[in-house]
Amino acid sequence: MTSQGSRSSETDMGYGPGTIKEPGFRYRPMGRDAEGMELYEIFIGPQHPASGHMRIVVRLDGDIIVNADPDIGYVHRTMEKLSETREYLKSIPLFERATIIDSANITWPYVRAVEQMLGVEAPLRAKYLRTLLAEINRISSHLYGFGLTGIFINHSTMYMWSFGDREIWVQLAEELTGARLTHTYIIPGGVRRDLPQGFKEKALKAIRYMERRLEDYMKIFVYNPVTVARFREVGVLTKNDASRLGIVGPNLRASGVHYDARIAEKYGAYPELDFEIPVMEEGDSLARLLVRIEEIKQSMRIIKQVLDKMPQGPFFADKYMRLIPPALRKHVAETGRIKLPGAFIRLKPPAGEAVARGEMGHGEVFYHIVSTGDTKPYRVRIITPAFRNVVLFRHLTRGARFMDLPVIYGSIDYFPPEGDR
Amino acid sequence: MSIADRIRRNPLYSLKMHAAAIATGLRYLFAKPRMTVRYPEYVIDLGRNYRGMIRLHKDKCISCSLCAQVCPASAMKMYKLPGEKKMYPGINYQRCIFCGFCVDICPVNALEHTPVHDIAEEDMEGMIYLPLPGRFDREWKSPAEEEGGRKVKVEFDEEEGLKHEPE
Amino acid sequence: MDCPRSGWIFIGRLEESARKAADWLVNKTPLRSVRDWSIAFSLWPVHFTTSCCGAEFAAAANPRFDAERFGFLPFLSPRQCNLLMIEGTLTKKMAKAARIVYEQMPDPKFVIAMGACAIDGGIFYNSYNIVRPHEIFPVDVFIPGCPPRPEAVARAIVLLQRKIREARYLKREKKYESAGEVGTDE
Amino acid sequence: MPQNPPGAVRMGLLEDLKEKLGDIAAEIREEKPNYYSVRVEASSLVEAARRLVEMGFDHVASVEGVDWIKEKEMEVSWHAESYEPDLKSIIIKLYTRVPRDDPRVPTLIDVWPSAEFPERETWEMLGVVFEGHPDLRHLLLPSDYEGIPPLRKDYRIKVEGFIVDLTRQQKQ
Repeated sequence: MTSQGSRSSETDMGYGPGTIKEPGFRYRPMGRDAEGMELYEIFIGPQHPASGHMRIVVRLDGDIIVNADPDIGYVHRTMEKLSETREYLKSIPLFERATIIDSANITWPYVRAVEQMLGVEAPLRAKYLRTLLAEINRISSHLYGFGLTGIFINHSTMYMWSFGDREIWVQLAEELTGARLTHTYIIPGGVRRDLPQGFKEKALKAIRYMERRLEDYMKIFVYNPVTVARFREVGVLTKNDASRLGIVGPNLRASGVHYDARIAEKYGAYPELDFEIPVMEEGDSLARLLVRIEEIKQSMRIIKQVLDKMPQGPFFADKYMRLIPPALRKHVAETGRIKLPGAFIRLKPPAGEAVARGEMGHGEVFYHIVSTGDTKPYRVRIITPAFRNVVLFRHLTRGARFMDLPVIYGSIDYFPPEGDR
Repeated sequence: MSIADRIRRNPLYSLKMHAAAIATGLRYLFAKPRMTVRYPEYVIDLGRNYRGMIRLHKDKCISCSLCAQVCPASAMKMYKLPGEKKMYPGINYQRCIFCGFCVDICPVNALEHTPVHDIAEEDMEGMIYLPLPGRFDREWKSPAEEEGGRKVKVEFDEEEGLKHEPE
Repeated sequence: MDCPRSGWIFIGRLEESARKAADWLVNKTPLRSVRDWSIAFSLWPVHFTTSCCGAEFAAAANPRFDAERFGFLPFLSPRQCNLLMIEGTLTKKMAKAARIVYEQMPDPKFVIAMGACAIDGGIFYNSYNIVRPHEIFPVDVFIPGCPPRPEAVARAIVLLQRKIREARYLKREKKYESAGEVGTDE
Repeated sequence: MPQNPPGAVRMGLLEDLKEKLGDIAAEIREEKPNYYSVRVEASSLVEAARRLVEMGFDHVASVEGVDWIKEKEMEVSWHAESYEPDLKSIIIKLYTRVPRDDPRVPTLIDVWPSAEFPERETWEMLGVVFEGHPDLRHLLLPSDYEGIPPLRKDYRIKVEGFIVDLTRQQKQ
């Protein structure tokens, strides 16, 4: 077997039309293993229905995967570097683009870290509103994952259903924030908009609809014997491995580890709410699906509680509200939409550092911000759940059948733009 | 024993679950209308809260340049045009990310969102909106609506999820 | 046409003249309009997601917006597709793949650049790892927004259909025809 | 399914850390509530990491570098966390500072397997060489990338101003 370093430089392609020399370059013999079996190397992606925006270099012995090497970076947009050239507020839309399907959850820990450094705390109502949007996002993120899992194993019904039902949650988020996916809703000091009129009724209708639909999902997809045959005991991740590899999110909880950053960090309105962290012991692909289904149910439970308990009061910190001229303050009260004070462009946290974690739909996101007392951060480190889970491609596929690769990919819910940042 | 194990071990139970999956699919095959919006004929009414294309009220603008400073994508810039004393913001939709910070930071509400977001262009140059009359300060209208599309309102429904009712 | 006398296209080598005859026939108005009509309603995009706008692209294909009404069906192999959607940021690494996908597609082929990142970099305008798609292949329709709404994707399809029906796609810019010289590295 | 266990937080962790790591650590601090930092010399990183694993911090959330260009130093840090019920809200930053011209630290992937990809990324983005890492090749950037590692502070990217003067352009 050639060394991996030389392999990648050999097969790298230029831009011009004459560069595709070998028509069969995606499928070529690699040599023989110890027993004389031929090994093959297959490049899956980045243009492949079951690869997403990444490439997986798979080495095959017959039908069995010897090694799968995730080749990521196809969506690397250099967020960490760009955030060093932008003010603190401007980095919120930037980081949001890592996971636009889950944008509230990925920016919330960043905002919490900045708030920690600035010494601001969001008012209680803002915390509830953040929780509300975060849970709506979590549901739509899980449904997105379901749809992709469905299409990976050619179950188009699941794709159509979950993407159709995801629209309901996207629509809810749109009514709350004014944008379908990139909400930029959570800002230091609070949120940008108050709860609109009649939101509760809409949300309750959506929850009742979704509860009924989840039963149908179970029948047509999750407990469909075809799915069970393909997902059960495929890609088993043991509890010990999950912990040592630092796996996060539903993938971790499907392996029997009871860990959720919402509980560990106690942020937002979560300490006041009653919900469960679904945990399963099997650790296989089916368990990962079931944990997600259960999380959707728990998220709906949280949304109900948040809407019931929603406290009255301001949705933006008093410290910044005072900087807004009185005429605009009246405007904010009337429209329920925030007016940012001009000083917001140059937020200046004191020198120091802060860390924050948050639970996204895909798992735990980690931020580390280093400030030198400037208006721009000196260094922002983001570790997204997808980046932490990317090791699973190597770990879970070894020894699996080639046909199981889409199943494993789908079940770990890897989202390449998030992994590459 | 979990349901998945039962499906694997008990062929009769597996058959039952197969039948349940097919029955569920069939039920929706004949179910009443879906949530589709037939787009160019029907346009979703995005409402005033939507963060769509941005328009400028030039008479209100005080040229404070806060909107250009807060823009994360450097899409909004202050343009000094020949023959004008003050600078006015202009927007570059090649870059605009519709975060709405410029609208939220404007101290005199000179910028506002319009509920139009279904824009596509054939050339790039047409996407830079300078603060000229009829450009950045124009009243936006959805192109589908201009071509005669009817507006529909989105409603949540327990049975169908989303309903789109023509106004 | 490199025939010495343009009126005599049926004379010469049989293959050559057959090709020219076919070209001549196909480009005559009645047949061309039938061809353009059929192209316009069979725009098949490649299953190739460059970045996060793919989420809205997928939403455009979902039951609510149902882009299949336009004959717009994401398909797996570039050899059978005629539309390349650049869904969001095109990084340097991905640009190579995009270029290869584009070359594998049969003519006539179209490109839609979706999202601000695919036009001028969007929020990543000063990133060191992005490529602007219009620098490496001719882009027919641009969709602003980050991400654009699924309706905007439908709008782009309608615009592209119109462009095809009016046969405006035949006049390609010369700079992209000699594709071998086009690179993305500065 | 188990209910959420009560949010028990380990008390007196600073003392525990000092007892366990006091002989090799240069500095142990509580930066923020539940956030501790342990500074060691590059040579004793592996030992410190081993002792942290014994305490229950069995994986890392992040490996990163900060380029302190003025001090001519590169800070390389590992943020360890744990899934143990009483340690789960705690993050420990194990870090060291090495010269910026030739940043070399031992790899910790034998102790923390989860550090593999982040260490590879840190090598790529900041040019920190993790000695003993088996797989230091490009991860996110194109495999033929050459030049200054992009996250170093001397790698500059352009920033645009926000004023466009069209009057002057026309005169020219």
